Amino acid sequence: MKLLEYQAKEVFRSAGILTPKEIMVMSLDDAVKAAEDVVGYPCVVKAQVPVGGRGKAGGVRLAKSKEEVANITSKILGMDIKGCTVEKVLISEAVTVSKEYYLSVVLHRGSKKPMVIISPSGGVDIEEISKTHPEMIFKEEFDMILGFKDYSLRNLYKKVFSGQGEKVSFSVFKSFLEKLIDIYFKKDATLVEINPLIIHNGQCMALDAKILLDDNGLVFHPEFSKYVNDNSDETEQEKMAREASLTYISLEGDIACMVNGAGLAMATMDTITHFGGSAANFLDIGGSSNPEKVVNALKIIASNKKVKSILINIFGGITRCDDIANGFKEGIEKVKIDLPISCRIVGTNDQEAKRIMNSIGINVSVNMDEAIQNAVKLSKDGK
Amino acid sequence: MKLLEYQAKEVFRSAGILTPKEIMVMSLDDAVKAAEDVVGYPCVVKAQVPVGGRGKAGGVRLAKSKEEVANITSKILGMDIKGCTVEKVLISEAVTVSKEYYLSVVLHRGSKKPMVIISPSGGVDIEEISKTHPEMIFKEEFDMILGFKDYSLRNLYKKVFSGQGEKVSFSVFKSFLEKLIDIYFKKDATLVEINPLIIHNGQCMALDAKILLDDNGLVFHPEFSKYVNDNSDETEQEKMAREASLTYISLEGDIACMVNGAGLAMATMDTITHFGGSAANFLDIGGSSNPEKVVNALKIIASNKKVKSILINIFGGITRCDDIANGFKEGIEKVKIDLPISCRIVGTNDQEAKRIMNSIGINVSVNMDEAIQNAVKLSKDGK
Amino acid sequence: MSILVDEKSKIVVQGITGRDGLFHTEKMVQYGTNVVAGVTPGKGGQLAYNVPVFNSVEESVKATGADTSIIYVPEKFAADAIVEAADAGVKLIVCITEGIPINQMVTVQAYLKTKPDIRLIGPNCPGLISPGKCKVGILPGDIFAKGNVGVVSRSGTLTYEVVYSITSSGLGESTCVGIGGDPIIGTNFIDTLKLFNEDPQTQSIVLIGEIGGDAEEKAAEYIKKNIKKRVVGFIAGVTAPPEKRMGHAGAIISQGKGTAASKVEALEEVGVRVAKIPSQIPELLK
Amino acid sequence: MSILVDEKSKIVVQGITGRDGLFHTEKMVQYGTNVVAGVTPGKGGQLAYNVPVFNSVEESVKATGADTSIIYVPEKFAADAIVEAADAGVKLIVCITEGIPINQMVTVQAYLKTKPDIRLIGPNCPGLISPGKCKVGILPGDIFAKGNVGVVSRSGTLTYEVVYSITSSGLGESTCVGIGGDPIIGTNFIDTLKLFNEDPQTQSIVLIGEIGGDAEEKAAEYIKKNIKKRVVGFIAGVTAPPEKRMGHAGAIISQGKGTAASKVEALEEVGVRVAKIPSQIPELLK
Repeated sequence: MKLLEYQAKEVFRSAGILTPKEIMVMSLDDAVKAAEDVVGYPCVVKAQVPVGGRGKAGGVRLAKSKEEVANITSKILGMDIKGCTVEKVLISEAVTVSKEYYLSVVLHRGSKKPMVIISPSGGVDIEEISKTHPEMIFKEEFDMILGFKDYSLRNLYKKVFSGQGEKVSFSVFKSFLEKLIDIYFKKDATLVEINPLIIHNGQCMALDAKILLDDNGLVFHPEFSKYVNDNSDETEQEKMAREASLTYISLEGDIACMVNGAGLAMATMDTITHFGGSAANFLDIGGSSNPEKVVNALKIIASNKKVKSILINIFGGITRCDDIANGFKEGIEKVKIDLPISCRIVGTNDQEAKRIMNSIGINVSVNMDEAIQNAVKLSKDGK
Repeated sequence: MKLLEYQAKEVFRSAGILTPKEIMVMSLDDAVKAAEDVVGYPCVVKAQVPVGGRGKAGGVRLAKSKEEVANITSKILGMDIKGCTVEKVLISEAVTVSKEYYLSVVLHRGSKKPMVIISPSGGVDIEEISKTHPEMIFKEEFDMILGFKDYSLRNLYKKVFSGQGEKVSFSVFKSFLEKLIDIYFKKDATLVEINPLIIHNGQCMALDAKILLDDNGLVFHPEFSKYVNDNSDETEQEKMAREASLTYISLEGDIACMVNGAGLAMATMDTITHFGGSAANFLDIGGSSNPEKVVNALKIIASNKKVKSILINIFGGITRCDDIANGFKEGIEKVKIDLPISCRIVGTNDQEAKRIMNSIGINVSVNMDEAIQNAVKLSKDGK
Repeated sequence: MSILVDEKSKIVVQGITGRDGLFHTEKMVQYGTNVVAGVTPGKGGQLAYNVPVFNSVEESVKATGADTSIIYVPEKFAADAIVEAADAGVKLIVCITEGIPINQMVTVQAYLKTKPDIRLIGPNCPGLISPGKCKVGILPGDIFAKGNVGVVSRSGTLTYEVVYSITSSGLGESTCVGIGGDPIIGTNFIDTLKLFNEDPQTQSIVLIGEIGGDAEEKAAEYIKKNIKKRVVGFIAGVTAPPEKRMGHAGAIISQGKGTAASKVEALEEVGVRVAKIPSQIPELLK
Repeated sequence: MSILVDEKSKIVVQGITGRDGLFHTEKMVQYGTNVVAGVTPGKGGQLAYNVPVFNSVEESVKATGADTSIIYVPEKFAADAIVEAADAGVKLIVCITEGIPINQMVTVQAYLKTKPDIRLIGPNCPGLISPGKCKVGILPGDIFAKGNVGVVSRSGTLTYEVVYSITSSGLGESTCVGIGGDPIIGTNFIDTLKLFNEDPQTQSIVLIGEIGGDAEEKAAEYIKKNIKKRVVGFIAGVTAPPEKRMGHAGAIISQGKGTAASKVEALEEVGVRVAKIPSQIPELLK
């Protein structure tokens, strides 16, 4: 789960990390009130959306007066940024910036532990910098026994803060990093990112904030549940899937897929493409054999108006094929489906599944390629 | 450095550990006021001294009324417990105790990490229990990566809290342990001990508290400097030595020793005993060659009225023998010494040292046994 | 031969009395796996599908000499279960459980680093099987046949699909290892490739990867330097939308790796034959 | 032979530009020790007693191939200096510094456990010497003579006293190791006894202990099982007042061990000849 900037900054402030003075608002009136009563001028109006590139899309703008705040906020609220409608803006103090740094704590798969990434060349071009000037990017592994190693951190500090710009002491920098890693572990995050980080009166300050939370850890953090419905750039189907605890991703094609297991679901999409078709979605119904999940899955894929054919690809293991078939039968009875269906089921109890599917008029293949080629054909026949 | 009960409990309370309601007082009036205004009756009057066994010495007593508080406090204040005069008492709420547990976090040399020791048979006899019923003592290693291991802690919990008495939940117990270990590390302690620990309304409560601080860590903890003069059962010489940054321990004999290095100092004492004498002190002047230390050392050993002879045993390494001799010469000039002196100096620059010592009329031996036998003889001649 | 598990492996099932634990204990025993013990705290002394249950892994190891543990306990307790198994001295720990918080695994991995003799497979994996000898996991036993193809995969059902097509083509498997799909796993592609390379029964290797991370790219480097046997690959996700990005940090770390294209290219560059669709794998093995 | 250090050892001095570091670098070089580098952050490029100074241990190791580090940095930075040396890949780290907070050493020891090839001696120790070959520490070189007695000691000046009497008696030392007196140390009695047992030059061993802890008792057990050479012991503190107690916990852990009497008894029981006073040691060796 990705936290929006204002949410991440709430986490930052409770951990003692300095941010600009700022207020999240959802209306024009509140925006003006925030600027007038609390934040002052100049201030920055920042769209709160769960996608990157809002700056280039015009979602972050400086306002120098009441009129400008009103004018800019009215433009940003309701704006569409990469498919997300802006419903919230942050009215933020415009802080003097002498130099922009980049700083993040991120899970590093290779070393199996968090890593600190820091650069004296922060700002919107950091990814480009990392390619063209890799020597400007510094990395430091966090040690699970020692924490940060003093000797190593001192070297890092010298390299990063030796240039122009306002100075920060080593101990301030170190304690700032310790706060970040504390957030990382205590909140079960996989990324805590500040870009830009600035030095303000000798202190580190976060001008922006991004936190990615590990979904597996959310159960320990009820404090984030209030944000769940807030942070998604999801389609209608994706939202339905989340509520039904299914993993669904909307795609551009016209063959709806229902598969068990993420790897097999991806391989199914790849094979559809290989045979000239195009998948309408990624859908993993998971390892469970719960028929209700199948009913929900069917509802969701059928609600996509672009779909021309339905492909079912099940490899039973823990998943019992007859459970899937029963769920499908129940679903077909509840959801009116006008689309042609191609079905492949193999594995645990597949004979019983075949009998059930046949009973509702659906043929079952044991061969994945065959079923997929059929689904592709069906998707084109209708055109 | 050992914290007194009331000091350790202040640390406990800031860490969120439950203790009885209590107030430390230094006068009869304040004791009565504390009982009347805050603590209530019955209450316990507890002598605050840095030595064990105060209970058996009558330093902990229950008071049921204003009169009893006054009466008991007046007896305890000023009482001598193992050489310590009671100057402070704790007026403590008398909490109902259904069962006494023992709990400590202590440095374990063997495993090179802290260990938790816990017993359902807490109270004053815990050491006896550990000998006669070792199966009632449970130990749990703290892991520097994982912290407490859940599976192991659950086993411990089942064993310790399965008997009679008020119940505590596993999660309350675990979070209590985590607070203790937190104190242990954050305060640079080598021991955090609660005996007895009780369960009070489903919570763990510390009825008593003992914290030993690592002297090497005190530099990071200015919060304890206010206690330094407070917690010592030290003799006059020991106090002088502490103020001069020397390691001195008062003993019962009559040969004052000045030695460099703790091991050699102990071996010197042992050899004195071997040759029929008896050391008046342990004194390690350390590895430094600072002449001022030698002057101070001389002042301290000479201030002990029991001393009959002085033994100097120096093995120069980093310590330069001529520096020691110069310090000694300076000391002899400042401090009037009427005692016979036996001197052994060997090692770095020992020839120069010999010259200096000879110049003030002191013979220098190179043989430790010879010098010690001489010191023993001198200590007896005077009798 | 075969790798990691065989007819001599003695298995202890952690969480044996749970729904999944019990179901798969039955399947493993039916397959012929030597399941010697189960563990559920508080249920010591019971029998679960005729397997004796102990209160702790330590007790089970002392009583039965179990050397391999398989973990079916719920995600909240699974990381601790790995630690318990490691402390009890089993040599191979297979963690099936899905949904363990990543940073709990970060901590467990740091701990396992202090015990270099202990190998973890998973978490969030289907386990492993040496056909005809021993099945430790949830893989459907009947799709496997004893043979000479070593299979290693980050995926679950996709592995079954590939094995199904290998076995259907008349070939068989030496061992099939599902290493799991989580960002932080124990045994990785390289560890498994090394074992297959040294295993006389294994004549060729199938590596099944997917988008995300750079495990396949690293495996390719390793294959170039060390593997003498034929390796056939498949990467799922060629047509998948790009993985959700880990902020700028993700881009800085990955530097373009992690896509299916990058992985296919890396593998093909070192001579691995990469199948376009799973059904091509058997012919590439021949 | 000799153990741990010899004429081939390449020494890097951490904290070489400090007062103690510089003084003892001079003494070590004069003794003939192969001091190849020094480290003081920010002073790289300078020379200290003709030894090249580097900004980091890593740089010094890369430039000189140093395999042994000796640490003279102040107590506030010493634990970190041990970690830096370990990360830079030196194999032997000798920490002279006194006064490192105990729990910093607890953490460092847990870290070193993940690097089993690296050995730490100390902290709060005088270092070690293989007479005539190499001196790494603050021991006064002129009291030693090349010979066949291995000396291991928790103490500083007492070690000199014992060595002085050994050398005065006409014997000499193979290696003398001061393992340090802190509660938490790296190399212990048993580690050193093992090395002496395997060293052909060492014919007999002197073990110098003192009150506190149970290292001598454990050494006695080890001697009984493993050591074939003559061992002579001395325990300081027979007449010392009992150690300040670690609360009830101390008594529960020690169970009577830790006193000089307990140590002497444990050693004598396994055939170690224990001297009553240091000067008896040479005759017990003969």
